[in-house]
Amino acid sequence: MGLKEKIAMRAAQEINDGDIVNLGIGIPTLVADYIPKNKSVFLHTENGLLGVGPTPLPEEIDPEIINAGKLPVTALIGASYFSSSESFGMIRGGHIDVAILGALQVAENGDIANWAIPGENILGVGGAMDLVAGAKKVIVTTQHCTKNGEPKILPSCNYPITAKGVVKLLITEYAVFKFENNQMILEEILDDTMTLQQIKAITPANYTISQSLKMLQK
Amino acid sequence: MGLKEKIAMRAAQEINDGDIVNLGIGIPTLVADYIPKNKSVFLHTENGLLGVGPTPLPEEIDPEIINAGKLPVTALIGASYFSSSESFGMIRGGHIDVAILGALQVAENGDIANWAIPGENILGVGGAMDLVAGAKKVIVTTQHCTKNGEPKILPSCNYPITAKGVVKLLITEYAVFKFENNQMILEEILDDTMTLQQIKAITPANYTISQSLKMLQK
Amino acid sequence: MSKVVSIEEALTHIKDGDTIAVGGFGLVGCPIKLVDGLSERPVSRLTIISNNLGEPGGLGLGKILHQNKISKAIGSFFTSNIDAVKYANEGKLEVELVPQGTLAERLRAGGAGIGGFFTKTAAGTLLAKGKESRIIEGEEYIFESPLIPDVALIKAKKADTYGNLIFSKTARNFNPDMAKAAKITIVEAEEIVEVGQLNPEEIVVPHLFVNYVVNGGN
Amino acid sequence: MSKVVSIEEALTHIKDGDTIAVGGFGLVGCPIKLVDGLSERPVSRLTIISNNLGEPGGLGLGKILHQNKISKAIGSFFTSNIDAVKYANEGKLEVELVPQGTLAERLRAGGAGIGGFFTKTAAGTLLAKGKESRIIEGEEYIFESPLIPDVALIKAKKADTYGNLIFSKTARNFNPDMAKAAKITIVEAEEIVEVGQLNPEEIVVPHLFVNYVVNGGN
Repeated sequence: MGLKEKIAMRAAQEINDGDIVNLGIGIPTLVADYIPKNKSVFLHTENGLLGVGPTPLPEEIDPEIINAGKLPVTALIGASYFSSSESFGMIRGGHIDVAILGALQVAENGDIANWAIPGENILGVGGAMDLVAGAKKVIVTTQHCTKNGEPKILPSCNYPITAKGVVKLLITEYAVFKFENNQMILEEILDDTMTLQQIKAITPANYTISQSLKMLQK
Repeated sequence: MGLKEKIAMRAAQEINDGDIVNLGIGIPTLVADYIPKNKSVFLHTENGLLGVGPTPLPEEIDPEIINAGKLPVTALIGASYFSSSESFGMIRGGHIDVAILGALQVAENGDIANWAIPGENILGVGGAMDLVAGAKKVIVTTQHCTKNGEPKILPSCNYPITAKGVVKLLITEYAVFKFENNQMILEEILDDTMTLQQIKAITPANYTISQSLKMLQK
Repeated sequence: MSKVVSIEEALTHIKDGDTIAVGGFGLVGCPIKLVDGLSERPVSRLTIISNNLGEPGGLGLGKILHQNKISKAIGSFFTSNIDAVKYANEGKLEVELVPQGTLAERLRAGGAGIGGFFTKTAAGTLLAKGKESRIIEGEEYIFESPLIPDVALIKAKKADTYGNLIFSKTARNFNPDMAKAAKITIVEAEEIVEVGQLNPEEIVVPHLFVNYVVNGGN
Repeated sequence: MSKVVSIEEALTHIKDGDTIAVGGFGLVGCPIKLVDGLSERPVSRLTIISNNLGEPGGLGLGKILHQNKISKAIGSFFTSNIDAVKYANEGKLEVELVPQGTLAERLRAGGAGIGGFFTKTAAGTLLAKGKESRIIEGEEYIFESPLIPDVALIKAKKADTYGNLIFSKTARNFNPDMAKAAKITIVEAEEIVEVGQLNPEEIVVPHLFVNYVVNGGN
């Protein structure tokens, strides 16, 4: 299993029976594959479908059923279609239980930056700001550091933020952090080759360590 | 023909081919009977139906098709049903061409009072305020005076108003008044037994007389 | 995962002092069996959000009113039930009168996560008293707040076991807006069908807005 | 009274400097034939309201962009078309970036006569710059204004000759909101049917929002 799949698998554990879930592009998309089959989970895509099913076989693609990443998907039994204002009414109105999305940066106060890079012309935001402001629980799935090894989990974001203080859970290939009562808390270590010191070294954000810290069983 | 039918017949002449029309309770309801058959006119009722048809025969009543007066109606071919927020979105958003409704009082500045009586507990407003604020053209149909002979067309309303300055046309059994550029203008006399002086005597509002004043042909 | 429960079980979610939205325009689209069930529950000090407060003779919500379970009513037209008028005049019922379209839009705002909105409806009238006013594009608007009921009692034509809903004709009215606005939505369906029986394009209220479905029969 | 016209005739209603809303999420639900028709019209200085601005290779609105007919774009995600990025970076295209849900809601407000609304989306971010902010129930909201395009170009699955519309799957997206918001709405329907062929309960956009219908075929 790759790092991304590992993160997605851990994120899937956060989903409860009956949840309405919106999955972003990238790692979050992979989460769908790891939702236990005994749970009824309903995937929402903000372009107007509740009840997203798996990717179709090439010969079964319906060009008018796409997800927010503009990729072909399917609609499960019990699904419904609706307009953009209806769809974002669901999001803004707190009817989405869990939104899982990626991030460029996450700050210790729960700020998230995932839409713009300083110095570049800002030309795309999509539904990210609506989702993080509206979903009941925002989970960020991301690799712990950038491709160049730079930290992404910071005391404060230096990229333009998507919303203030909305992240509830942050899942990387190494660790799970919870955000609660204005505190960032290390809850789990997901990589048994990593020590607390090693995680601290790549995580400039200030966080406490949970008294019930979980370590991956070898 | 009764006075009410006469007023309704005159009001029907204001309706153009293709118009979306909302008819209030009382005289406005009668207007439907006088719309020329060669015009395509679509009646909207704010409880959620576009394409209101005639009153059904007793044996053809569908209890789930009613108008804003809670009376049974029918739905014509091409009709559609929608929720209250959709229906009032149509009204508020200016998608209703003509709203015809009754009034307790109309003022020379186009104010209308048609929902509350001073000194009585105010317990009903319905869709009146939405309609007069949102429809493109507000036409008031009313008897010229109250049952007790008191004037209803006044310099200013002393009943609580429904909206400020929204009336475009006022049709009574005696006359038609237009409201334009902050002026109230007598446009037509609908009763050939009435002189200008007699109309003035029962109309305390200040109005000018149109240079093209129309009199009913005997 | 079926949301179908008994009327009794569904109504245990209503507590003393709750704000309950009840669908319907008059009795059309009113969930009569849920209202009847409510009359058998030992709850008090309810605030009811409903266009009307039952009809004369104790029909619909009139029954609950007679039991002195309602302390406040938010709606647009209470004059059609003389009992409601009597209770209000005797000071036994607090009334918040809201224009019908503003009522629908405040519910819609509650469901869609809108913090408040500006409408021309009621500007300059008694119903604007105490409300913020603002000139937008040269016209006067007033500020209105969202309504978020604790519970909504909804009438639907058909529900599937997930809680997807369709409605019948003008019995749709306030039901979709209330279903979306409330924290807990209980649906009285004339017919309960299997998931997959409703066309995904025709579902008016997707299941994520619905918590419980009861069988109301015809 | 049929609203069916040719593409050429419908597009004569677009004038230099107009604001044009164009349906679709990517190319799904985009009225490609109307957009192609627009590329043959001698119009300039258009403001386009659309989630995206075409796709790479000059598809959809990309064609109009290449003709230098677009001076401003209002939408949520332009990064998917590198040509749009290039034009913006070269200063040939003014961009107003709006979160996807706020875009949908601003259109919905335009259609429903709402003077403006408060949303949590984008509060505290770069996209809130210059916008009124307000604390409601302890959370920060920002004020957003309605969008009222001069013309909307809409894609529907079926239209009847009155202009009642239904849509197909996730091709619905922004189309209903834009149809309701615009002063003039032009619909490209895959199929045009006789009045009465669409079920009154299933009509998504009632005909009062539609001005012209053109046959787009499949």
